[in-house]
Amino acid sequence: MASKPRITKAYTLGFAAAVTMVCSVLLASAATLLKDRQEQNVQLDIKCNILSVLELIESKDVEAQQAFSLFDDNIVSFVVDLNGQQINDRKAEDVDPKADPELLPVFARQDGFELTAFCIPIQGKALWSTVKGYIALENDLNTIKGITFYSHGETPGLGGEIDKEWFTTAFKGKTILNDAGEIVSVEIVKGKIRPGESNPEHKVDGISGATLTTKGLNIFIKATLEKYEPYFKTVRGENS
Amino acid sequence: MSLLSKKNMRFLKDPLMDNNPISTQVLGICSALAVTVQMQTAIVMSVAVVSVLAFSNVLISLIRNKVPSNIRIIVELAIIATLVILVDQVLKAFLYDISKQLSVFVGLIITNCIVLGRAEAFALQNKPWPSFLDGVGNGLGYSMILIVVAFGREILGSGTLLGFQVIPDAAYAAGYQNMGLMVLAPGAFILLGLIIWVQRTITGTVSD
Amino acid sequence: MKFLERLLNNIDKTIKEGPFKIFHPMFGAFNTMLITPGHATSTGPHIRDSIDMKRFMGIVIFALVPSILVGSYNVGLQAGVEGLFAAFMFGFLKLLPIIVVTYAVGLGWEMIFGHINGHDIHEGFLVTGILLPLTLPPTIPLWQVAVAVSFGTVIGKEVFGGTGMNLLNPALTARAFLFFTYPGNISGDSVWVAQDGFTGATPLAAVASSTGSAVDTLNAAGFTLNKMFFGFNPGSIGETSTIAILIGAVILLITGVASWRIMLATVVGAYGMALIVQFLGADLAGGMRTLPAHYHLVMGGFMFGTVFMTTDPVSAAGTNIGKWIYGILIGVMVILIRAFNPAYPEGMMLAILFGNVFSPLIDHFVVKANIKRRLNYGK
Amino acid sequence: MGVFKLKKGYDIPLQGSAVRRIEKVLKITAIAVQPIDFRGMRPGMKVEIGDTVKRGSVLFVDKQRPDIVFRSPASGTVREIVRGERRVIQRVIIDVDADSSESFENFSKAQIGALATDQAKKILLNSGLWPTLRQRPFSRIADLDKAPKSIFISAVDSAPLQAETDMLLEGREQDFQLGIDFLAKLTDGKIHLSVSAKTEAFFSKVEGVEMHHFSGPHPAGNVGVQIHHIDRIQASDLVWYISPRHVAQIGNFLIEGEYPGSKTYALTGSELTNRHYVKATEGALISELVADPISTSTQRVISGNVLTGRQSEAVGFYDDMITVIPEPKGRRFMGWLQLGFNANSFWPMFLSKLTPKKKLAPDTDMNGEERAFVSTGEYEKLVPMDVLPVHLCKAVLVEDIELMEQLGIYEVAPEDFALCSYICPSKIEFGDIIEQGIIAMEKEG
Repeated sequence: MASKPRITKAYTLGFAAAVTMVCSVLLASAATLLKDRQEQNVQLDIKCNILSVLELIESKDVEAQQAFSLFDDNIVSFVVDLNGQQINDRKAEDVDPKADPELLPVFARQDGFELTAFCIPIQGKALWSTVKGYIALENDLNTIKGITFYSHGETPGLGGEIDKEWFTTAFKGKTILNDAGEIVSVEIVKGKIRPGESNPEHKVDGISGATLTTKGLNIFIKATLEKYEPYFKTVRGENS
Repeated sequence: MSLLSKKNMRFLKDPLMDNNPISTQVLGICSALAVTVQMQTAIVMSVAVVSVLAFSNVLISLIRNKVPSNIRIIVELAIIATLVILVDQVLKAFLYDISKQLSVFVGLIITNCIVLGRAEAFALQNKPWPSFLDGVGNGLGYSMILIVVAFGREILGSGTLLGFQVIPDAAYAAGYQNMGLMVLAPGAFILLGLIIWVQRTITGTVSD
Repeated sequence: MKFLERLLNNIDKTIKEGPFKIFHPMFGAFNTMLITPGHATSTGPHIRDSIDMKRFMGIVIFALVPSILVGSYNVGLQAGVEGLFAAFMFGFLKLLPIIVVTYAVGLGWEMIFGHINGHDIHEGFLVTGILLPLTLPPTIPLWQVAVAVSFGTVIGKEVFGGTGMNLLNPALTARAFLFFTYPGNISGDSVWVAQDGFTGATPLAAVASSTGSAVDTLNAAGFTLNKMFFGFNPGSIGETSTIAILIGAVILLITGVASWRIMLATVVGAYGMALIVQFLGADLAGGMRTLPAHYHLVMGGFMFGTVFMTTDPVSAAGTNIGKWIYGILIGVMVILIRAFNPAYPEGMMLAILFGNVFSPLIDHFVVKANIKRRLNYGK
Repeated sequence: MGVFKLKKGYDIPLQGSAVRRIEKVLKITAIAVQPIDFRGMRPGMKVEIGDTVKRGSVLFVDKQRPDIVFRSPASGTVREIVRGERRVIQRVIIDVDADSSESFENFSKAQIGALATDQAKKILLNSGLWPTLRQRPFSRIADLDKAPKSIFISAVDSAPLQAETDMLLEGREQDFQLGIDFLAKLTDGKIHLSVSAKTEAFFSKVEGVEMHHFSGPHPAGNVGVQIHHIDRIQASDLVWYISPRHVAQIGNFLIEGEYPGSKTYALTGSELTNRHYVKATEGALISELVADPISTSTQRVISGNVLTGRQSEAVGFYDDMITVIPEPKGRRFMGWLQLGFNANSFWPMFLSKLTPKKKLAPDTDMNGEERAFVSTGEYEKLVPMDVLPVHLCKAVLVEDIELMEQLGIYEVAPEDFALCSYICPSKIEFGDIIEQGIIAMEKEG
């Protein structure tokens, strides 16, 4: 049995210093050693979401290597401003929409030399929480290719249904422009689309009991699309 | 004295039933509510808590005769916090999806009363090996409840277990629905309450 | 009569022991319902009031009859059934299975716990078993009703130690369970009309999701004050018809079963709060905050909750002053939930459960005040 | 002098009040003196079977306080000493024969006026009439060594079918005044006499008391209710109370120098056809007082009133009425569904409420079974005191001594809660619970 050390001020200070030292060294080395892997995980998560909404992968469970190479081979990313001008000194992955609301990241799918689809991040307030997701458009920048919501805190069973496949697949093929070429976005209706409802191409079946969540989605999807519209216009001009 | 003597085994077994930290002492229920929507997160959380508890107990037991008592608590906290942050870092590096779902709750192991409670109540007075067993025992007691609650919540709330669908599609086709309440925090409260009710009915103990 | 008495006594003896023991609580309830227990007093008071719990609860059920009748008719009406009787029968046949399931499942649990704790089935369930179905939409799947009743009886009541010890109203506990567990079947627009493919929003939901003037929204949807007062709009089976509920209220108040203090306090609390919200909300954009105060009283489950749920003597405050505070608290809460919580336009259920939780505390303070007054006497 | 108009309470409309006529019962062959009339008292017997006793002979004493003696109200031979559970003595039965009396010192009005407190106390103890004085808290025989704050006398007849005080005291104004003069010697405080509109005239000339007027439904006549309104009991307070009839008995004893063994009773209850007052020996057997034939299998014979009385063969020490009501005739088909033209009920749930003046003849059926407590708020309407009956009872049930004290257990007696038990749909025995609380308080000291 070790005898109890005599407790002096110096001993106490020394002991505290020693414990602090040991802990800091441990933490610092762990952080350094694991840093790469952690960053890679964060990137992988973002990239898998983008890949899946652009239909390059079927599910989000893919090997990291595969995802990264798919992303590098097939996706070009860039940042545009509110006037549709490309900004060269920023990387799309690093843009924080909160900090820089006038920087708009774009992830485009490249098949050969063609940009065949465009993916943009969407986020906004719904009923309880901020919903985050991506929306992808075909290269006509009118037809929706896919939509995904990866983070939200809506009521399970009601608003929470927005991340379910039955809901997101309903967006596919809907268009965001009216005949005059103006942005009308898509509207999630209350309940089901009734037969004979006007402009069904802009409407999506709603979620029963989640009127307020979907109202939030309607608002921020449209707002986001409107922000990108100057850029989309230039692309549509090039394509046509 | 052998390492797994009767006395030592008691340190391991007691906290499982008779003196369970959650259901008998009602400690650490905050995280029990948050991480039990799915079995997977509950299991990972359990492993995290068991390892933090076991190693913090061992480390604190090792220095129990060296540590000046006036800075005792802060030293214990420093050790626990270091261990928790290590666990958090490892999860972020190797189990990113789950660490995202566990979010702040791994960090909150630091404030889980069970950990500091065992350090104060046990590790400071006992040798490293019994402290280790006590840590593992309490961690397992906590884990047991966590996993039982998660089992109920996942199967009732999502119809799955460890992510695999166990309620057949035929049931859904016949009109069965998942219980949305089980995905919400009150679902955990209710299951926890039932567990405590049943356990206390069996053991017949009512603590104040 | 003697024959019946002998017969029942014999059955009682046979069933008390042996394999059918578990049915004894159930039989006991039937036995005393059929003929009175007939026990004589042993000490003073040598005479007792003719009232018993069966009569007490029977009166509540009697007071629910108008709501059952009008509610059933309205279910038929909303589904587009023509004719007074046809519409009533249509609705009644929707309601009946819900009631049957509620009673069957609930009495099953009561029987099990009666067996464990050694008492007869208590009369309280007779009321719970009819209150719950009336707070549900006509399209509710029966298996969900069964799950909810199990929850309401076991978690809402037996966990607390059984009838009389429960903190929360068991019928409302069951409804809240359904509301949070299977929200798709008890909220939204498609559940209120018992006809596939047809939808109809409740007036409250219509107002909650509108941004314009609430009255305009209601008028546009065809919900006039009159219509809502008589109860010809989508909603839970028993809650739509304010007039039918008020007839029940009169029965409860005349017979003294329910506390007029609670009812009045709830209405005063809600009306007052609604006036404040309306006053403050006049310049806010639209929705619930522009709804005139008296509209709140006829919309949604407010009146049904006020008359039949807040007044449940077990879960309400027990002291007279406590009843005022309890009622006002519920009234204020229901308007706050309706006006400021976008997700649950129907605030009554949550407001009452909230009141239930606080009633022991309210009573505690009233008792403390009594103690203080007693100590200060003569000073 | 105070006027108290009480609103809370309830008068059960019962058939069977006694007509105002007193008859003398000539033939009393036996009497019973019942130690169980005195709550909490354990008797020490002073006679054996076969002993002959005179009117005024000591039968037994209080074992704990042997100064308190109990005397025989008639002369005769001890026939039987009836013991109940655990050999507790329940009754002493005496065969009555020709009257002969022990003699005591007698006093004139002037002599009474000149008595010192200690003298007065000794005289009363020796007389065998000390047990007529009871005390609150706890409603038991008054303590010997502690002077009361004041003495309360209730001459308000509010209990169901209650014997009317002026009939019981007919022609005894002088005895009553002497009794008051004597009681004044026992306390430095006031003597409070409560009267109702009906009894006011009889007591109009009484001197030396503070007179109070009470009106309102039962339990306005309960002395506990009156104490609460006149001079509330607070911590460590002690008050005495005594019935007007006993005051007159004390006065009679002092002037005659003999134990006053005769007493007036009211014969009431729907089962009796001859309902009037009788003058007979204290402790007389009920069967000898009542002219009607009585069958205890179909009729309930109660010494006292229907709310607080006790099933008994003889009239109790503190009781001055007999109530005979029917026992239940069997189980009734769907009893809870009856329309109830003849249902006795406080609740407006029966059609009998439409004829509130109609007198009813209820039997002793419980009309239900015990159920969980439901706080309907009606109990509060029956207790005209600033006391929360439901919460007080709950405090007793959880054995929270401090809370019971705070909620007023010292001020109440089981009789004050009899109406709560009467109206309770859950058939809860409020009186028993209060009694349990009082016993717990006594043990606590």
